Amino acid sequence: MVAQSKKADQGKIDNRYKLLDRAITKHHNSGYALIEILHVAQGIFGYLDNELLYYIANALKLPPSRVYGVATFYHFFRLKPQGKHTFVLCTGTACYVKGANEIQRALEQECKCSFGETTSDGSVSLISARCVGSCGLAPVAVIDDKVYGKMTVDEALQRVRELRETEKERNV
Amino acid sequence: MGVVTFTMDDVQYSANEGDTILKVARDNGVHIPTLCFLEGLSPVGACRLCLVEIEGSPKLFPACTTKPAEGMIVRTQTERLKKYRKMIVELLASEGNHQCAVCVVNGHCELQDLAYEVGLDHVRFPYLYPAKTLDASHKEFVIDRNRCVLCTRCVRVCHEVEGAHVWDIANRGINCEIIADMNTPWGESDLCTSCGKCVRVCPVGALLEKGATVGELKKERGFVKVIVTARSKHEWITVEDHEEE
Amino acid sequence: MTIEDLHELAEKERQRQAQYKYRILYCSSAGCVSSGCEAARTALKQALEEHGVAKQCELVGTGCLGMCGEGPLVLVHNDQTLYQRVDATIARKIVEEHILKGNIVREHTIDLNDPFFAEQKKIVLENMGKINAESIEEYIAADGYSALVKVLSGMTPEDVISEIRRSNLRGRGGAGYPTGLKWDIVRKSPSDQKYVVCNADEGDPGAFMDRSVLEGDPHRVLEGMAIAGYAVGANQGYIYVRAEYPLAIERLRLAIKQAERLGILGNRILESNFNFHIDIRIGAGAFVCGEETALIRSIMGRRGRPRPRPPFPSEKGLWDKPTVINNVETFANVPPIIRNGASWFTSIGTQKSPGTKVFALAGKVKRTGLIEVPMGISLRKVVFDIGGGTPDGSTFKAVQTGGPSGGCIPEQHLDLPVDYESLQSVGSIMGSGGMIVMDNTSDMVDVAKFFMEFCMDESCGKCIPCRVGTKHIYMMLDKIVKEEGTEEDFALLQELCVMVKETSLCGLGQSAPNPVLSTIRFFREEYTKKLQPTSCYEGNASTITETNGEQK
Amino acid sequence: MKPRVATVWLGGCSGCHMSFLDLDERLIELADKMELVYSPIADIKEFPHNVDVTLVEGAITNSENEEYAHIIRKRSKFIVAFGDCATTGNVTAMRNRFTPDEILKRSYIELAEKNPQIPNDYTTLAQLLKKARPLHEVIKVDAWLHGCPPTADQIWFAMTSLLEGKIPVLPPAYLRYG
Repeated sequence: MVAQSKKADQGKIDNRYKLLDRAITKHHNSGYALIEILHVAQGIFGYLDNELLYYIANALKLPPSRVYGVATFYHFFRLKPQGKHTFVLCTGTACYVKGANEIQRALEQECKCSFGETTSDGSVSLISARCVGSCGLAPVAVIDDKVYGKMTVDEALQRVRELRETEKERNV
Repeated sequence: MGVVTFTMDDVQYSANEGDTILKVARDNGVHIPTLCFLEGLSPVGACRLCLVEIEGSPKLFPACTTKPAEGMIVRTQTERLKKYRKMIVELLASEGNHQCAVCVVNGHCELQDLAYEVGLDHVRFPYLYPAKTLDASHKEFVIDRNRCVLCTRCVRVCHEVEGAHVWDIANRGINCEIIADMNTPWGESDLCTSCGKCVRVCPVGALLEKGATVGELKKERGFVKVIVTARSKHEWITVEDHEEE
Repeated sequence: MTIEDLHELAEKERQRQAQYKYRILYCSSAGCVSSGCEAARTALKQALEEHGVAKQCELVGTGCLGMCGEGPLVLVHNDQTLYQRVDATIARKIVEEHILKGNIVREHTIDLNDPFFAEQKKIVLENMGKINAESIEEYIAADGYSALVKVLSGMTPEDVISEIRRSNLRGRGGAGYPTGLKWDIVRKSPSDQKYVVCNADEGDPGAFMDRSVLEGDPHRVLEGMAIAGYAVGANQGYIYVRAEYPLAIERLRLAIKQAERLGILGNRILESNFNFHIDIRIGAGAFVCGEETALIRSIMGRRGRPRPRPPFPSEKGLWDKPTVINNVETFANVPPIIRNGASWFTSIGTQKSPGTKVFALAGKVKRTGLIEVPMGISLRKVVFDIGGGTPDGSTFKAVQTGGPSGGCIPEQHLDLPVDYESLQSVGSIMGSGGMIVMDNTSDMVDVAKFFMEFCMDESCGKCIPCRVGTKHIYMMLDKIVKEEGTEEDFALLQELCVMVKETSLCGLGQSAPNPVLSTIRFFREEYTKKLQPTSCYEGNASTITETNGEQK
Repeated sequence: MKPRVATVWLGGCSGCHMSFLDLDERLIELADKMELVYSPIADIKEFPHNVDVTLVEGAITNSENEEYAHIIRKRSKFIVAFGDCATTGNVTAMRNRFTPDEILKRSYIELAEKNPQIPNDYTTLAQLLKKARPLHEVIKVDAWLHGCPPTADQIWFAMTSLLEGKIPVLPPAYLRYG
């Protein structure tokens, strides 16, 4: 049973690397395409761990430190896995003027983690975004890819609690 | 090659086309402070200590990358420049954990020299006391990031001269750090040839030889192109591909 | 495809559109997507089908209709009726009353004579609410690619550049550098290979002009880039888009594919000898990559760290080759200038800043959204006529332009005309087009801190003044906001701001102190009232006054 | 009346005071010119009022230092940060990358040979501040005397200037960290 599921995992992993290889070939293994490849890799694997970064470095014939340097320079790339759910709060100027910072503080207190981190139970990642471009609806939150406008502290807290509850139930 | 004539601090100089203001200044004994610059490495214009004034422009220009033009009037020691240089050293001093009293390069440190040169008697900005790491995994050398000033000389010498590219910069802004390979221990790096060039060029006590104690480490920073050992090994390094970080 | 084929295609498309009784356009830009335009679309479609009029009506997703705060927006094109906050119920009503019976559902419309619309002048946004953002045919039918045709059928590269130079078009990315001049330098730089780069790394938090253009009218940008390519002698273009704009990326990809299919991009464009390819490069979340030398490094797969200029990208850019870099709005202005001529363009706006500017109006105003106004319009008109002023019960305090690089402009300067020089004269900048209104509830020191936190996070870390200076400015502001700062802190803060501004390597650091300096300039008392006294000598010991040595 | 001078020892190793004693025979000359009103080497309980010059050694590292610094400031006309710890935090500040809890645990539990326990009676003990800080981050300082420790010559220069009623601005040769 255990062996079987491991095998299935292996198969999945191979497939994922195949996808990555395809993208690398499309860019002719060019080091100039590093950012494109990192985008593809994160899309496939969810985040970029060292093993994956080494794989990319080898394929693109780049020094590992440069790959690591690029991956950590850009905010979009994640080196750690994300929580089951994502709560993206827009912290653009319009949202700030309409009180996004209060929502931010409240959520950090509720989740006992800062923005950019994941709750200790792995259920929710708090992420701040630089303007999602829905300034007319400020303050804006994007919860699991769905946009919610005119967010309030109470609504934000309630939604996060719901997310964490459902995860708890699922685990039970 | 053409020659341009320009004025620097009220004295006329002629420069070969392509020379930078800094080169002309050094060749003629005009002192302009520098930190990230090191002859033999690509200039990056990052430390801003060598900024000079050019008449007719409100902007300041780094002497290490700016070339004199015909008739240009350059000033290297105005009150404004002195004030800014002092503030830059002040910012640097506040950024790291610099405890001269217990540093291996105490007395032979470019940051110390700069502090004396600009007359830094105290730092007005609160010290940041960052939690930086020290990596002593290499058999001969140590990197102590507490003392790093992020001049990137090590990154450049490792890439441009040694051709190994062990070092690079991770993160950004105030969180920038010099890292080896995948932010893995230096001692584990397959790329490192242990040539020691990075230690030699480091202006402070961030890169050091093992066994050196307080004030003991004198670095030979005058640039010598030590025999390249790694360049031939790694096909990704090309001469054109300058670091520039 | 030949030029004749293109004309034919335009004619065919116009006929196709004419056969519909109604063209119903719903805004499919990100703002309305967030407000739920998908539900409105589904309801409209269902209702049209139920009532058997689906064939007589065309339901089209179009670019940003402007009033993002009132979305989802639906426009009935034939009689120019704009509906706001369209949910499923209202959608149904629109079909049943307006489409079937011809009765406009007044209670849900927005008056297009409202100053919000009347004071605007649309050049860049002319196709918003007119065409389907995903159809190249509709773009062509609306005179799209006719500027490229004009260029390829008889204009020399010099002609194109002289036209752009005469139009006095200035870079819409914020700095206002003359576009024609830039192109001329690139054209004259000797090289076998040149590039055209479109900077769509819109990072100003609170601005979405470029995104709206890319989402609503992507072909306009491609056309502008191709014209630039022809003018400077480049055959390769790159669009550098933020990863945060998935819809814009999707529509650009589609647009490029469509244009290539029709032979409008690629080799031998419209059977001329001109080749031009465009590729997309996706950013990864770094504001500094809006700086052109950083953007170049990022396109090359590197850390986006700027380098000192000169050399400028127009001489040494991508792979050290001469490179034109302009922003989205600049390129979007090019086709109409070529189409209508430079003198048409200079008749709009002011002498030094002709044309229009697109702004994202947000914050404490009644009507938020995307607007395009002629240069020279007063800020007061923008805030109070177009934006409708601050919400009831609050009073206007400042309008912030230029995002983290700009400044806050107070009431007394509201009559300033919107142009590059005027905004600079009050310590702000035109910037890319973010315009945030603040009312009496905004604490200006906190506002400065907000922008400084942004700049600190976005500093690349290369040069010392920006890397360490922004951190210290932020910490001092935080101290003052918490009412723990002293007079000395305040003085040092100002000294540091000027130093960071003058010594930083790139535009990010050089402009990062602007929000602080401008709020100190206009709202000084908000700082000083928060300052604390320091403990000092309270006795009467003898005095030491002289200095032994040189005081530094 | 002779100028009233005080020296204070806060978060430092007393090395700067030792260096002061290295003035040797010059101490006698100094003693003629000033009145030492407070010092760790003199047995005086309370910091006096109306002091002309106070030399402060050491960083501000605990609550007592902090309180004291403010008292000194109010009662001294002129304050000199005496040595590197007072000027930059120096060795005292090397603990700053750890939290006070981590430091106390390390010193009083992990390294304790017997009876490991963290002292907790803060009615008699000073509490560690989160960070050790140089003197001028806490109170206004008028001059800085560097070195770990400052040399006797530096101290002599500073003291003689002060006693002549002048603010000492150290010549570059005396500007020396470490």
